[in-house]
Amino acid sequence: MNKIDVSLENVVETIKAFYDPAAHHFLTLNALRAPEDQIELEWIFTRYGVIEEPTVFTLTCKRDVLIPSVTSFIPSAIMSERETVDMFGVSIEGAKRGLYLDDDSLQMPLGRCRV
Amino acid sequence: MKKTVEIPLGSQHISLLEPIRFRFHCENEVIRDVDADVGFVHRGVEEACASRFEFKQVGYVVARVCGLCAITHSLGYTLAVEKLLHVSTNERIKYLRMLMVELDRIHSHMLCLAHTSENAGFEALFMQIMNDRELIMDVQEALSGNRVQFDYISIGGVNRDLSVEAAALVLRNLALLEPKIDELFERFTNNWSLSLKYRGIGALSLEQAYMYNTLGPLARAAGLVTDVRLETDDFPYAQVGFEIITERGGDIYARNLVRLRELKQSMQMVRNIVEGLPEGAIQEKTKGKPEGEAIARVEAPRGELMYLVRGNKTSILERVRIKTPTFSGIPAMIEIFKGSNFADAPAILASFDPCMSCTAK
Amino acid sequence: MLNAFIQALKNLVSKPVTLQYPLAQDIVLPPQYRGLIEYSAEDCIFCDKCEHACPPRAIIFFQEENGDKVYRYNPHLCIYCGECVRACPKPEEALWQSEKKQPFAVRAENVNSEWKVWEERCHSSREAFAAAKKAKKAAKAQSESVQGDL
Amino acid sequence: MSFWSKWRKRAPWILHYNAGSCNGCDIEILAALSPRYDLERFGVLNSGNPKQSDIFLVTGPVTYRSRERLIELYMQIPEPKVVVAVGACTATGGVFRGMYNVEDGIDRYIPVDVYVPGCAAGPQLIIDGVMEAVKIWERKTQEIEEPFKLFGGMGKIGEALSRRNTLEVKDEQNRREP
Repeated sequence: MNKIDVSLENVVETIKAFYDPAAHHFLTLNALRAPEDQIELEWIFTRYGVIEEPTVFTLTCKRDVLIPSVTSFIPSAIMSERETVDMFGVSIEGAKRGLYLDDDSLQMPLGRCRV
Repeated sequence: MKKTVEIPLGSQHISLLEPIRFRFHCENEVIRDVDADVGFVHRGVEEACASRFEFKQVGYVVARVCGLCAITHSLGYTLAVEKLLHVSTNERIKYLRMLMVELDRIHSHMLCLAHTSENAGFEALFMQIMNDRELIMDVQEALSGNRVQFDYISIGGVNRDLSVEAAALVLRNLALLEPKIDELFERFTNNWSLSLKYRGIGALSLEQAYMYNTLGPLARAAGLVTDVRLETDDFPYAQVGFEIITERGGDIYARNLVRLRELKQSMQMVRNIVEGLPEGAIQEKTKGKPEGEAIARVEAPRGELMYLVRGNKTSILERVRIKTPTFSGIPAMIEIFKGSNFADAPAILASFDPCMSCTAK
Repeated sequence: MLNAFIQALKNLVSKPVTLQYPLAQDIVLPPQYRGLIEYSAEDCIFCDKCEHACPPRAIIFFQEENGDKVYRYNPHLCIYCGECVRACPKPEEALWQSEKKQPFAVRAENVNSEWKVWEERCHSSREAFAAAKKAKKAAKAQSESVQGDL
Repeated sequence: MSFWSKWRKRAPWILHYNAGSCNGCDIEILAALSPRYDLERFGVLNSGNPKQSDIFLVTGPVTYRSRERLIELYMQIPEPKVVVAVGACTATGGVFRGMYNVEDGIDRYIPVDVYVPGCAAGPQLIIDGVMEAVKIWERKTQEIEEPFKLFGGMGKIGEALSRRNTLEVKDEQNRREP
């Protein structure tokens, strides 16, 4: 896969410049715990109808910052953003909690430190 | 004076197989807005795959994410792990895997057609399709030992070989099914009362399809050329006669037509696979622990299924990300509901073939 | 319309597709149906491989104080994937997947809570055995060191 | 009354609820209702209404969000009712046992009468389970109906209770003997 590193400031501009609705297909937003209380986010794109390796935009940032949202030009990203918010306990612009988890269930199950 | 009425549908309803709750905001008969609550089936598979199970067991766990596309889940996971372990499988394993996936597609599409017709109020057709579907279920049971959860694919190969009797059974049952599918084709295209429920209802335009990143039969019915069988080279699909199928219109009728044509094509592909099965072993040797990151994509009956697996040289994986077809289809689904009649809601919902247990994992 | 009429008449005289399952005829399960897991204690070498391979942990071994192990299996927890049989070093002799249909259980059989008790007892028996073994080893080592000192 | 109840006893209706299963058992229940296996020849009808149902078919380990609905549906079914747990994950949690968002098995919440094994439970196993459920349901109906006849009311109730106890003891004996 083609990995492109982005930073917190230019993530939305980079993806917006890259994304072409008629050619590109937004797969999903993946997140991963990184050391030192950081989180690694990956936006994954492929092309329609062509054999091509997926393009991945990678961002590593602190867990407590507000992560910008890409839903303004990719409306279908809202589901993966809400899922990431639920599972990792991060905050993404415009994404509500409570897609999967209730108040009385285990909160941010994937964002916890594993023993 | 316009007044909106809230009508809930779900979580338990006769037209729903699975728990999902909609709240329709209606003006008279017309739906203006929809809220969907999809988290009823959330079990926490992603977390469990990365903490409780070893990487050899995860294939059987992710198959239980969804019973309808169980084989594509285990195939997607296995492909990703095989990339990490640097295993390449021989042609026979690839053909046997394709065989199971295509059989699964046939039974899933038939279930969807049956469900659509039931929700359109045509119960006799539902019973007829469910009866014809048993032919495929028999084949699956004979090939894998179970009707729904196949557990056919393991890391490095497949668990069972295709015996001569099973191959004969596949060909015989397909020959029995062929005229019935033709009859269904005629029924879905020419029946007037079905066309009232299907034609022009729940339409999705090509622009909307691009905008909402739709996938699977939903996108192909709108004319969007997307199919993972075309976009990846993990399997020799072109050799067994795969061609992309698209329709125009994007309504329920077009979606049914896409599914029917894919059924016929899948049957032809199964026949080609069984007849041209190459020789070889059914299990390759694997060793080592997964390390690195890999993405595998498979075409499930409902669309694209993605697995992202990351390992760190231990037997427990670091991350398993599952992107399921219905999960990315929900924004488009909500968009289609807006502006259609409330009475059409169950038929539209069934035509998506939503799989909530995939969505919530 | 005419076709439908002919079809309806045909269906009136044709044989029903329904299998009269529990009343008159039995459903024939195909060969190699993935049914109940069966076990033979005589051939088992107690390597615990099936226990580690089982995804839902439906097979556990109870450790007795004299070192023997007892096999326990819950058919209501088993997912019939066959992974235990593939992991077994002596398949078809010690552990095999039969073609038998699984039996159902009623309330009195208590398949869930009784199994919870079993699980806990098996774990505690393991721990007690391991602790006893460790204590024995430590005692032995101590006595050896005492002898060495002397 | 007895004239009609003879027919009523032969038509137990089914309510099906998915409490978080993988769909496998649900489509097998649909297949059991379809022409090949045809549960409906026993008078069983899949109704979507809890107030008209007698047999409650549940699939899936109970997830946090569905447990309230599960109990609500169970409370709405009129007595006598029978609960059938279809599939491994409904009985004990199956492969999802111990995951953070599930409650291993439905018998934590509602009493279960019949456990159907299998992952996914095949139609013949489901038919077996439903047939057993019908038997249990008939027994429960008798227990409820008899005291209301008011022929020596208290005596009848005592008799019914003692018979139920002996039946349960018998069940246990039957289970232990083999």
